[in-house]
Amino acid sequence: MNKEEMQTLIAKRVAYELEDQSLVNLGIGLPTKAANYIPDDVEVMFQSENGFVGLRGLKEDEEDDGTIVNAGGQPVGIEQGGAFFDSSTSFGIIRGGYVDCTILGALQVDLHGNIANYMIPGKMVPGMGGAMDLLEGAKKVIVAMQHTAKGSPKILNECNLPLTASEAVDLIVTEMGVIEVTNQGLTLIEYNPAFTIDEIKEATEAPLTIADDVKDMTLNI
Amino acid sequence: MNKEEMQTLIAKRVAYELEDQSLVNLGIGLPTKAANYIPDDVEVMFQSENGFVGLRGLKEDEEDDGTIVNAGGQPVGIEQGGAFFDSSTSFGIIRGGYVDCTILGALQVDLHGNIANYMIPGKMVPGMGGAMDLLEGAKKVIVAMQHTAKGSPKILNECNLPLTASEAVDLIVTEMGVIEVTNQGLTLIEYNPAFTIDEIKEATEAPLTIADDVKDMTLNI
Amino acid sequence: MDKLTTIKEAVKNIKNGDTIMIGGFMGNGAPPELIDALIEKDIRDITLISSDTAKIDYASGKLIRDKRVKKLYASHIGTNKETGRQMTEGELDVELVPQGTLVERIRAAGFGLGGILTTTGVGTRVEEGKQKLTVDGVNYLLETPLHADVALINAKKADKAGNLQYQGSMVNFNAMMAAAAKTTIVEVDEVVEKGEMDPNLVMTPGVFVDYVVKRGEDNE
Amino acid sequence: MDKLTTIKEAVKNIKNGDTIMIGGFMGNGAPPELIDALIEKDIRDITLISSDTAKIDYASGKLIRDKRVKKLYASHIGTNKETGRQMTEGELDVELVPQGTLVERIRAAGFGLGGILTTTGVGTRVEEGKQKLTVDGVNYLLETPLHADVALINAKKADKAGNLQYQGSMVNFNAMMAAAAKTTIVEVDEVVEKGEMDPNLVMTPGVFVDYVVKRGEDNE
Repeated sequence: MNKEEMQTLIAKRVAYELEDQSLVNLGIGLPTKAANYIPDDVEVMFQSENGFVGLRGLKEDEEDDGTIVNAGGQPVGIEQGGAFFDSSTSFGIIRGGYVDCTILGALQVDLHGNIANYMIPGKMVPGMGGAMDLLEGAKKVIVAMQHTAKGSPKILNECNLPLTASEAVDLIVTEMGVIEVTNQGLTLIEYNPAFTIDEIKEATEAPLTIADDVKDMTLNI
Repeated sequence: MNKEEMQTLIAKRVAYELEDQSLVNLGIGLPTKAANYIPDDVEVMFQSENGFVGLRGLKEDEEDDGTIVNAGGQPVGIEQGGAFFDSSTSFGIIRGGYVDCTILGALQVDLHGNIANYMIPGKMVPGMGGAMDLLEGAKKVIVAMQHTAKGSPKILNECNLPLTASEAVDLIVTEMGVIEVTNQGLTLIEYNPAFTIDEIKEATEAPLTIADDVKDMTLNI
Repeated sequence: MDKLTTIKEAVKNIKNGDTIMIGGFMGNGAPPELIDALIEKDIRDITLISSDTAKIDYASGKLIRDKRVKKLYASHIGTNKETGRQMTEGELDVELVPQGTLVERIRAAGFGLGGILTTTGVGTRVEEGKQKLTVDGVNYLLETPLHADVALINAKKADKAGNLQYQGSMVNFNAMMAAAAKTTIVEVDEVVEKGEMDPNLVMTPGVFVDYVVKRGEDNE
Repeated sequence: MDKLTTIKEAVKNIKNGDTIMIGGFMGNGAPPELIDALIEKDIRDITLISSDTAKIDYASGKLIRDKRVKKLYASHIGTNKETGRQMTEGELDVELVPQGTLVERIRAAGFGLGGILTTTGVGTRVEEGKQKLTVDGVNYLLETPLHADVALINAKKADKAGNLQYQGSMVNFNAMMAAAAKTTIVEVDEVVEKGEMDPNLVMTPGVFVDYVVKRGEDNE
């Protein structure tokens, strides 16, 4: 798989996690792509943490008038039934537990569900934006990322980059499989048959329990 | 003076304290009457803590449609340039220091500027409403009240009723005079010549310093 | 999702012992038909969170009159003598909360905060039993969130997604209560389709609202 | 009181070393002419409070580009490489604040709270130097108010009393910053007389606003 194929696979599998009638916040980058693969019978409202619910892409013939941007600063539109509000209400929605699911990328995730995704000290410090709030407030946190970075595992025993949140992640979706974060550690519940279980374990620093009923992740998408 | 004359005198003198272009919150009862005596060259905006600025009385030909009430639950109107908002914004305005002056009644005031006006244990417990917030947040706190209750002083060495706020009062206006609350105690800065200084001292439990330049309070109104 | 329903359906899960927030200020902006529905449904042992208890036959005052409330959080009870009587005679447990603190505690619950620091109430009975903190030399009370099972609120207009607009001084506590309860039911004068309310002019977003009921309908 | 004035008059008391809040999110809803006025007036040593620093030639990014900022509070700086460079090379002191915490700290300043408790940042570098509290078994950080000398904000429309309406996602931080500064200046597209804005549809009440300036005017 090339990078684009991996990202598409991850986006498709993550989209399958979204529940009908739920409020969802997608991080910028890979997570945003999930919006393209939501099943037809599932109706999801997207929140944009800069201040609205009802986020949608611009229609083909729609002009950007500069008044609506998403959390990445890109021009977007608003669905019927959506609403604009200020940042205090927006993070009230997030911290108050009204976001059913957030999907975020990560630099590292570990066996405790800790996540690091906002800085590499001395090198890259974009800042946390709304990620720390989403990780604390969203009911379900899904990490969508490639399994390794330049061949090195990103799923670790212990994150060594500064944490964005501790014990926050519920599910990890990569091109290799789907991993549940439990109190007992990480459990592989689905895997991509393009890889062997041993290859997946090899690419994962943290110990990985293989679910008894581990499934083929590509069947669900 | 009968009760009505006293209240009119107090309301008139208190109205004289209101500054041009200021935001003012009037407590229910006697303080509300001050609105009738504001000099023509002074423009004041009134806040109603239940959720708007621009409080005004209903005009003679104006019908009450049930949508606007003041903090006493009575039908009122809104001025041009006023705005409605929710209770959180309303008390944000109050606690954030945007109310220039509040005028409140009191059961007791003492030499430290402590005030008791929300309950008589076992007897009358109306509750504090927004008074505690106003006493903490308003830039200037004026107590408007009759000097005594059934002949007993209300301006005391130490309040013995439960406090609404401590060290909060800046000025006390009664039918007998105008008293400043300072770090050194209470100073009579104006008095009503219908009373002698001795009569006023007699009606006041707390020690009263008489300002060197004490004035006739009725000249200002 | 179409949130418009009947009152009967909206209140079906409310039960004895629930903590219930009711919007309004002296009854202005309270939801009259939802309050009547509580009485008809014979809900008892309510913990009521409300600005005040209005008057004896009006708004949340009716619940006091009919002795449905066992515990009350309010900022003012002086307009309803029955509330005072029940409190004095030990029939009703009342916690008086400064009005600004009340709305912040409701907001803290809705917006996921652990509490707020305020000077309001310092040096008064309000500080009893509360944690005190000094920050930069100023003394504060830590005021903690007030959550509810159900919020019964009032608005002028809703769309079917639950987005709300209020009128006049009727917004008061309604906006923050919408966020603070597990289930929020709003009673409105007017309901429009999704897309018929300008998203710029929504005052409470529909994400906070579970059920919309229309006032004056046959709500059976 | 007529709050409509020129930019020159509105910014006349802003001085070097001031703490300045600037509304907007990635520049969306930032006040472009007020930012340019800061640069023209050569205001330096600014403590800037803003969601982000946009891009290098855009919105608050211009102030970074021209090295007018000595201290920055922001939630995200990744879109402006110059901010990262200045921080890494020790030219600029940056405090990264989670976005929800940032707006709550601004609101706390405007609304007179001593701080708020949040779980956001617990177990991360954000907790360094902050007071930690445990309430009912949950660990919180105490986040304190962020005050400012001046807030430069953006709105769609104002009346002459300073009441504001916003459009689209441009409200973001503007609404709370309006309350949190000693002086609030708003740049708008449209100004109407008092009485021409529906008081039910005001999004920020004029009591928070000191000066209104109209975009695209000859503002000398």
